[in-house]
Amino acid sequence: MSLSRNKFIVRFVFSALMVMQPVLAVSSEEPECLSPWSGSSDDSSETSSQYFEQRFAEAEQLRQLAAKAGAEWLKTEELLLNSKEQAGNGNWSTAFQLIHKACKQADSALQQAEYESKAWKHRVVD
Amino acid sequence: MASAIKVKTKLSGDIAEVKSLMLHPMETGSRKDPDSGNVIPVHHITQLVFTNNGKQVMVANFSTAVSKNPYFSFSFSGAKAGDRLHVSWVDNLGEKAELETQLK
Amino acid sequence: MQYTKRTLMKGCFALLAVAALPRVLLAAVWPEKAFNATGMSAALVDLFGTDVTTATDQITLKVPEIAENGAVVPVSIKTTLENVESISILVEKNPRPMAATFEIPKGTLADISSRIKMAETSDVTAVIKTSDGIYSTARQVKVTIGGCGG
Amino acid sequence: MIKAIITGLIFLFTLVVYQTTFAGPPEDRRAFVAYYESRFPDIPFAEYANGIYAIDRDARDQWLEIEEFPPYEFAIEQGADLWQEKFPDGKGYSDCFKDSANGVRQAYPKFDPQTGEVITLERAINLCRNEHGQKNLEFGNEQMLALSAFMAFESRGNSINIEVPGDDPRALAAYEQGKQFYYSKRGQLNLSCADCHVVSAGQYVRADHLSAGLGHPTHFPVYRSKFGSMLSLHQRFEGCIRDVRAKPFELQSKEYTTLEYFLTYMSNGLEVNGPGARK
Repeated sequence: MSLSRNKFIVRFVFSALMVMQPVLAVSSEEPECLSPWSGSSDDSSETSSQYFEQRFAEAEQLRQLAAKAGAEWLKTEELLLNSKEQAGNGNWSTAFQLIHKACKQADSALQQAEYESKAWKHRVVD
Repeated sequence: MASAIKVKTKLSGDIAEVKSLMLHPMETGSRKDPDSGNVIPVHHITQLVFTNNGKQVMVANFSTAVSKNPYFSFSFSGAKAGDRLHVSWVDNLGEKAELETQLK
Repeated sequence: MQYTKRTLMKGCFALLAVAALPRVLLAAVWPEKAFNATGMSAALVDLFGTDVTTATDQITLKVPEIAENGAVVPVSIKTTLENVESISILVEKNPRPMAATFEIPKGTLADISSRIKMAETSDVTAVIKTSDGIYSTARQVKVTIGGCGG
Repeated sequence: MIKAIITGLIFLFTLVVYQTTFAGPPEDRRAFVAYYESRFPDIPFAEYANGIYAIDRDARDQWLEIEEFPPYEFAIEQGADLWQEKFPDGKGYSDCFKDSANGVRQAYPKFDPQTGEVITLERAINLCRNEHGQKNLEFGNEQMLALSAFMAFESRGNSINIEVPGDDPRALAAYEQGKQFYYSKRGQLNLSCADCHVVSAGQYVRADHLSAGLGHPTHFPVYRSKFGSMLSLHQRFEGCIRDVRAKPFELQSKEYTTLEYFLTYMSNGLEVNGPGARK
């Protein structure tokens, strides 16, 4: 009895989160793609696809920011392209993993660029 | 058009030092084209022949293990200024090149 | 089978090409069998009829200890042996060990230099045929995986 | 009297502060050279023009063997032929490059006060072509490499002499951008140019020794045995950027151009000895 009720609550919270997803993505400090995909990979492909597009867009945006800062890493774009391909084949779990990787790379590249914008001065030979 | 053979010679007494450089890919036949992924067919100089005033002074037989744009040098005696040194190569596809120069 | 046919055909082309060059009248045949041999011993037998060579310190084989680049390894060979007929370079660990062989007519000095490819760390052997025997000397050349290069 | 002394002191103080906080290009260069001098006391200044072969004795012998008859001679010959060609208007490259008979390589990259841009030799070649109604050559294309190889050859022995006009903030800004690039870590390996070629110069990266940053631009373009073809300095930059696992920039991008400007300025006084041969 209580089990099914718990289940219900979990489901409710989950779907509420799903509905709020776009809002959360904008308002939260950290892009969602920075956390590993915790959803189940046997979700209906419609749900997965929706999440995929969202997280992909986030990661791609980060990548573009890194590129603009002249700090993009070598394989980030390739990871994203591969994730698209995996998603196309319905390999959601791999696709989400790749996005997560690309997202972390782009985020690290941005942090690197920001840190380096000051740090380089201390390395100049004098 | 630039020649596919370059030769430099140096006479000391009657000994001629000959240095040569060939423009050739020297493909081993085991390398893959990075773009297409296809194996690049074997293509290499097989024989490089030097004659001085018509007399053969060197025959070099090459496998694919000679580096790309091959370099080869040797010396021979009985040479004098004005001698005509002739160099030619053929490769496994029947392509060839030749060059004649005067010793000085 | 196909391979043999192809190489045979190429051999023919090469011969034709040699014949077509007016000045090259006496060029010897490219020793195809020795070049295609996949072992040192077979390559030597194909070229000299024997794989027995006499080790000697009368051959100076100059090779680097560590190759800067396996694709371009400078090799120089000279000898104080008399009546040299040919000089050959063999790389034991290459898929086909026979790298090059040079015919030395009378009057030509037994002193050559070239640049060769090496697949991996291996002995490089200089084999010199004189009128009275076959001599050799070998030195190891290390081929490493490069870093960034140049 | 006291006022005069105080004013004098303030002036001196300002000068000292200015000198230390705003070290200009000449100070940068002196410090850069001094660093290598103390790091490798046995290597004479002029030797740095030989890149890694100034440091790596073992590799040097093999390089000298290649230099006996270097494969880049084909590129020089091709470049000489291209140099002789006339544009449809009857003019040639020598009409664009003043004093080209004595070599011009040592003055590039050059700051152009008219446009405020830094012009590399490759860009100058294309500007010349455009001026005479010709299309650009692609950067990294065989003809471009051959032309620049020939021009480097004609400039051999000339001392590199890059100018950063102190009175033009645009020149200083370009120089500073190149300098920042040189010292900034990038890529997944989090390495700057300086990490390898200043801090770790002479040490191993896998089986290779790292070359010194001083003298890097003197010998380009180079014949790379690895590729069996000529390679420009910007293509070499591209390789390094990829090696630290960062996404490379376009050839002749602002990033590479300003980097070349800074780096070549650091090598002022060294001889042009391009084209070179590298593994």
